[in-house]
Amino acid sequence: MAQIDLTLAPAGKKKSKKRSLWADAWLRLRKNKSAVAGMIMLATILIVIYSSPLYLDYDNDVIKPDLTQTLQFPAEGKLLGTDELGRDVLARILWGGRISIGIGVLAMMLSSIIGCTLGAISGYYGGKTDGIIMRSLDVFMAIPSLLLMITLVSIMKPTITNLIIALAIGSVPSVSRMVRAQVLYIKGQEFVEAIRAQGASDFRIIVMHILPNAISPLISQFVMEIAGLILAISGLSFIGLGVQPPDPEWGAMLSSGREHIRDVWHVTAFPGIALVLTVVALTLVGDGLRDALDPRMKR
Amino acid sequence: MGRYILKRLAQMIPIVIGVSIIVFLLLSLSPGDPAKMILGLNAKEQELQMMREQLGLNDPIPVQYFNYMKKVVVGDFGTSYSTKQSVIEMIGVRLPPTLILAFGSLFTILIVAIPLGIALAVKQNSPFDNIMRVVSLFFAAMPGFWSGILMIILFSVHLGWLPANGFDTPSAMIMPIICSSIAGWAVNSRITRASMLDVIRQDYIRTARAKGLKESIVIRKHALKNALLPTITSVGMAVGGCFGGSVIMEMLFGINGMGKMMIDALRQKDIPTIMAGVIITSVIIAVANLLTDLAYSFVDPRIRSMYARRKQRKEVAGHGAN
Amino acid sequence: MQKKLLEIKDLTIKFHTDDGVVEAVNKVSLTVHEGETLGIVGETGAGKTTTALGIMGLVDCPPGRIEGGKIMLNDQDILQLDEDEFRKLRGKEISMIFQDPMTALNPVFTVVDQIAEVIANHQQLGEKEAEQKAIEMLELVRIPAERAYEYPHQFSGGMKQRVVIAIALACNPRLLIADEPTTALDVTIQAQVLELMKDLKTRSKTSMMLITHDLGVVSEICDQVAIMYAGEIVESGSLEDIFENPLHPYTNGLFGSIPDIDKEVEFLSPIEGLVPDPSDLPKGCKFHPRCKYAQHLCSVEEPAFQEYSPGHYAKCFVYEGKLPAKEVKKYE
Amino acid sequence: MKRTCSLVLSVAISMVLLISGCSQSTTSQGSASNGNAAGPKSDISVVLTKIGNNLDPAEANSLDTSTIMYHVYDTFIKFDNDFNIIPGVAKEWSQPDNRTIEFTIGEGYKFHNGDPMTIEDVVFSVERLAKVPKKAAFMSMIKSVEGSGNKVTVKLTEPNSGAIRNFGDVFIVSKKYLQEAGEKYANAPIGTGPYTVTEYVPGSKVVLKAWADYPFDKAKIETITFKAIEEASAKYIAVETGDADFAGIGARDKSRAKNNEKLAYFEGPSTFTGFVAMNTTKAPFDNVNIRRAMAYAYNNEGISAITPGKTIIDSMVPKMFSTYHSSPNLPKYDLQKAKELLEKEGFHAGNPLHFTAWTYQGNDPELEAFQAELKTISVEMDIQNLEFGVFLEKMANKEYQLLVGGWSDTTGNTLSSLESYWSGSFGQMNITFYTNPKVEELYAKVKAATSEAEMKEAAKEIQDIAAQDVPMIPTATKMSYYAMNKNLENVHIHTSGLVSFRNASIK
Repeated sequence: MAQIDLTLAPAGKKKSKKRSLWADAWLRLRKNKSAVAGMIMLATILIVIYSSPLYLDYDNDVIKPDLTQTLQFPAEGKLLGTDELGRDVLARILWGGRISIGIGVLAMMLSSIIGCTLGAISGYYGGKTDGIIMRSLDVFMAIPSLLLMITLVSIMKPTITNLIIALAIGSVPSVSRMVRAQVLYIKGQEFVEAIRAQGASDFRIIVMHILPNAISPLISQFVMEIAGLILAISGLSFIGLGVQPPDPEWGAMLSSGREHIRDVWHVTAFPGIALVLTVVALTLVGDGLRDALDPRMKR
Repeated sequence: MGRYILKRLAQMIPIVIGVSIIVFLLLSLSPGDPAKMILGLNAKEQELQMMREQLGLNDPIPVQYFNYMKKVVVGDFGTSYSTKQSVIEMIGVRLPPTLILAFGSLFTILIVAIPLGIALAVKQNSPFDNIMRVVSLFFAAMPGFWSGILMIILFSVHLGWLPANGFDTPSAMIMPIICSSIAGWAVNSRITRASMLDVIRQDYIRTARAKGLKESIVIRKHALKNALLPTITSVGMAVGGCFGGSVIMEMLFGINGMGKMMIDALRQKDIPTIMAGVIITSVIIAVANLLTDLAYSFVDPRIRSMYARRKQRKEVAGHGAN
Repeated sequence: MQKKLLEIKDLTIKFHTDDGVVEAVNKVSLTVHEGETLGIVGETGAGKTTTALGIMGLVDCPPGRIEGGKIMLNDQDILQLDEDEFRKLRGKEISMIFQDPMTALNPVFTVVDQIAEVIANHQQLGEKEAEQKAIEMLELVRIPAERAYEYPHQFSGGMKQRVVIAIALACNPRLLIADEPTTALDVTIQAQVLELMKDLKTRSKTSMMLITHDLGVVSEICDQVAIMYAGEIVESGSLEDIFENPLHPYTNGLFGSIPDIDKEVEFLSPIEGLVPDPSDLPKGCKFHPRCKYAQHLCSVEEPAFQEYSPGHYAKCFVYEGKLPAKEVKKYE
Repeated sequence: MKRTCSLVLSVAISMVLLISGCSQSTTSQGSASNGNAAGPKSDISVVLTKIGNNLDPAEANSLDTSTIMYHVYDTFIKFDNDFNIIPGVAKEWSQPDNRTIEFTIGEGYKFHNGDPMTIEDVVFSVERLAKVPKKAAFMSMIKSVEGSGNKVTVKLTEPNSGAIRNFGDVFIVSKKYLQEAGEKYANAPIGTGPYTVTEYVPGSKVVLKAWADYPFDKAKIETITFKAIEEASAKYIAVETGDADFAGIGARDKSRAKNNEKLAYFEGPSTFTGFVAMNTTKAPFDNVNIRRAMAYAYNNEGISAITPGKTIIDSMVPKMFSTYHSSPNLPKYDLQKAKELLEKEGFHAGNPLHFTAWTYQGNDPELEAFQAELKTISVEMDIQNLEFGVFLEKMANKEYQLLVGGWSDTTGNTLSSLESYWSGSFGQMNITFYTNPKVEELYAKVKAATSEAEMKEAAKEIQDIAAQDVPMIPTATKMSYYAMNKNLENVHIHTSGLVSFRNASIK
């Protein structure tokens, strides 16, 4: 492909003059078939899940047990069957998705805010500041993130807020490191020198010039990290430290169904499928974004 | 290189101390009275007082921490509150299964993911490549415990080939190791494939081809060594993942390992056990990271010489900051 | 007349990409005689490198494909060879020096290894002997033997390029393709490297194909020159022919865009417009959108590659007599 | 494995039970039936839920450890399947007055190291418990223990009709060996039983071997390997695939085990008692009407149906005990009545009752079902999942409002069942901190009772009062299910939950 790039180079240059980075990325993303598939999957999942309050009533459809209808196989009316309390598995999957994805996204947002701040400060100022921040993060990195999350959740109470905090803390070190590496790279570029020469403040340089440039290649990482966090939540739920009942959450549903898997497979199978599809969709979109936004890191 | 290793080992000390401070602080500040844990609820206030005194729980937290670390330094991790056993003995029993599980997974990741990634890169865009890419996408998305449940149903219940529980025989080890490495296979074969494709497009591969080398030599000798670098990083990171993931695998397969011990200890606020578990895990991970870096420098001479010149570089960096 | 070493006839290379078919090389014909140096000149993207890779049999496939033509090396069409036979030519009969020395060497092997490899590959030598020879090669390119066991990242750009040259010349190839060997180097080092190449070439009587966009380099080393534009040869001839009497408007444009200290010119006159998108080449003469002399005919029909004077060819309607014989001004 | 063990113990056991969804205590169905011989095999593998980290029977914190130790040690006395006392090392026992128990110790017992068992060892086996915090409640009953000849005389601190049952849980240890071994004892125990411990991997495995020099009838099974599996379904899979020869299994696998020709199957009731406990010292459950409203709102029938094998109960005293009494006072599921009671106390849709329920296990579908039930009468119940240690501590500190749990009785001691309402057992059995002077009086009566009828009468009255005041709502007990290799014979499954392979053999 090297020679193609060579041949195309002038044409490419021409294009990039005409369009912004984002428009360009969007074009590249649209051309990527698997990314498009991922976007369609993700959009479908999100629309179906987030519109669920329109046709589902939390109290009646999601958490209300019907003890006469426990562990029913999929049938008309209950498309994916019922769980051990006779609740509609489909309704719980839809509502549970809001929780699984919601926690994943919020935790990622929190950790990217913290991670960007730490990473940017660390990368921009370097020296002792960098040393202190990085060594402290090393401490958190030294504990496997799942173990760290388990420890945090079991010390705090497993409320949704605490879950988000624990997941965010678990992923801050790796996010900060990624941001720091990007900031270091961009800091070394000439335009930053140029801006500094114009007398811009450090804060302005970081916020207005470095971070926007640093973030675009990281966006795909963030998207993939959400997938990882959703898996982590399900893992926590599996050992009983995740989302607490009666709220449905995919991992918790899946693990509560495993007792019955020899008799009723659907209680475990369907939440698992929902989880896998969501993670696959996020991965595809993340992959596509990486290729689209960051040709430099393109593999 | 020897000096570098020593330096890295020395750098581990503050990290481990940091880990111990954080966990100790978290545990000390969270609710729950260890004296009650030990004596049971029918203990009298006087007995509780005595026990608190004995455990040093009445001391300020920094003093408690210092006293604890004093013992740890000489290898005494204390006695578990809940099992009354010496923590180091408990870990002695539980560490081997976890190590076998974690490093067994790591090993299978290496022997599966790297050859698979290379094969996929060489046969880029073939039906084999396309199918495997989709399959690996789904494998990477499956929570380990879910695939574990499915495997138990298939291999233990329906086929009766493998035991569904335990970790004491080689056949019992198969499923836990595979389950905790499936995602790793998928992720790392993708990384190997991607970096292989990246490397194959590099100029030096063209140089190697221009030398008239056989394609197999070009791939094995010139491409692979370079392509392994991202894989080494990712596999290195997977060490932590394998340790974390072993918690869930141990719960699912009923393995008497560190992860299960930690969960039990956390549920019962068994501070000595939790502390020892976290400290030992972090040391193992730090050592694994060091080994990863050494493997990296073994493969990449640029990194190797960077270590040699590290001090010099640091000075330069210091100037830059001023 | 010298013996023809390499003769390319109507070589066509296309890339089939998602964005469409890219005609990178279109019916290119070239001849390199023994002991002679041919310079191929053109802007970036003209298809020079692709032509070279075509000769080396290293066009990435997919997406690239050689769709037609012949490449005769010593009267043997090497495109007909199977991969294994072709492989044996590479590095031994034909060698190539790549554009960017920074990336052309494998970062994880010592330089001596990388030279010895090609020697061991083509000559039945043991490891030790190959290494010995490699060190000799290094000394030949003026790198001290004690640096042989260092890694590429410990070398400067110029030294790396010398290593690449050593690799290319290690097996005394009949034909050396040098793809912009000095572009990536500092100007002072450029001269050293060129000098070295010239020197080695005369010593080993190797023929050379020098790809460059630098007319100065061409004038220094080349015997024959071919001008490439948008995948085609638009003009070819001896160094003298091209430099003294350029025919094609594009060639003229090229000369117009370099400063000449002998003349006082107030402004350089670069060629207007941009190199066309190779996936969407213009019809007729590929150069017509940028050509000052273009007429309607130029956008409809493709001119033929015609001999103007012995050995001096050009591809322009002006010389076919199909256009009103408007004189193409030299060095405008 | 007594009922009077601290709550930590009881709840710890039931936690295992609930988490694994498996049964531990069971009945006395006796031994396996016949099947065709599959060649001589005298090694078996037995699946338990947990293997402890400590093999000292006094420290042992689970029934599973007791099952293992049952083969290594002997106890003072044992129980038959109806909780009647039968001889252990004590061949005879008597109570000359209501503060004295006299045991006559049998002869010929030897420890595994060859030392003969002496009366000193027997006395020491009781005395050493003074140092064991878990035995504090038991030791508080005992004033002194003396041995002379083949008699051990125990003096009680106060009259206590149930005290003797606690000796079913006193294992005979070698004084000399224990003092020599010190801390190591916990991992290398020596007893007078027919099996010796040959391998012990804390937390996962114990291997017992038949002791060649056992002075009485030697065991037929050569080695017994106990291994731990927590997951109920995995236990059954282990037996089904032949990895193990015996396991307690979950209700879900009941019919599979029944229909499997290679397996023998047993089921029977257990002493497990599930409950909803309400803190009577804290609002809103200091109000009896609210407690009764909760009892009315608890759809015991429906909720118990969620977990197969559960049967509803109506008293904290297990049905198999002679003192069991079904009180008419206990509220039966009636949402209307619950609503009325709540409205009487000023709680309605406009001012909903709001409180927190505690559990220490992951997902508890039964609690969720109760939560949903309450929602229909506008009661907001939050569920909080607490770490076990915190759970216990908050409970002991009376910081909770409502919790769900369960315990198993293993010694057939009526007293401990009734302790749930007695002030002397605050924070142990009486986790609701309920007091009622009348109950105190009646409890003392039961304790000092000399005749069965006297005891029954008082116990009945307590249960009637308790059903009226409902500090605890008795919810359900569960069946125990076992699957085993059909060639395994004469396994004794005690009601106490102990499983004995002492007489077992392979056909």
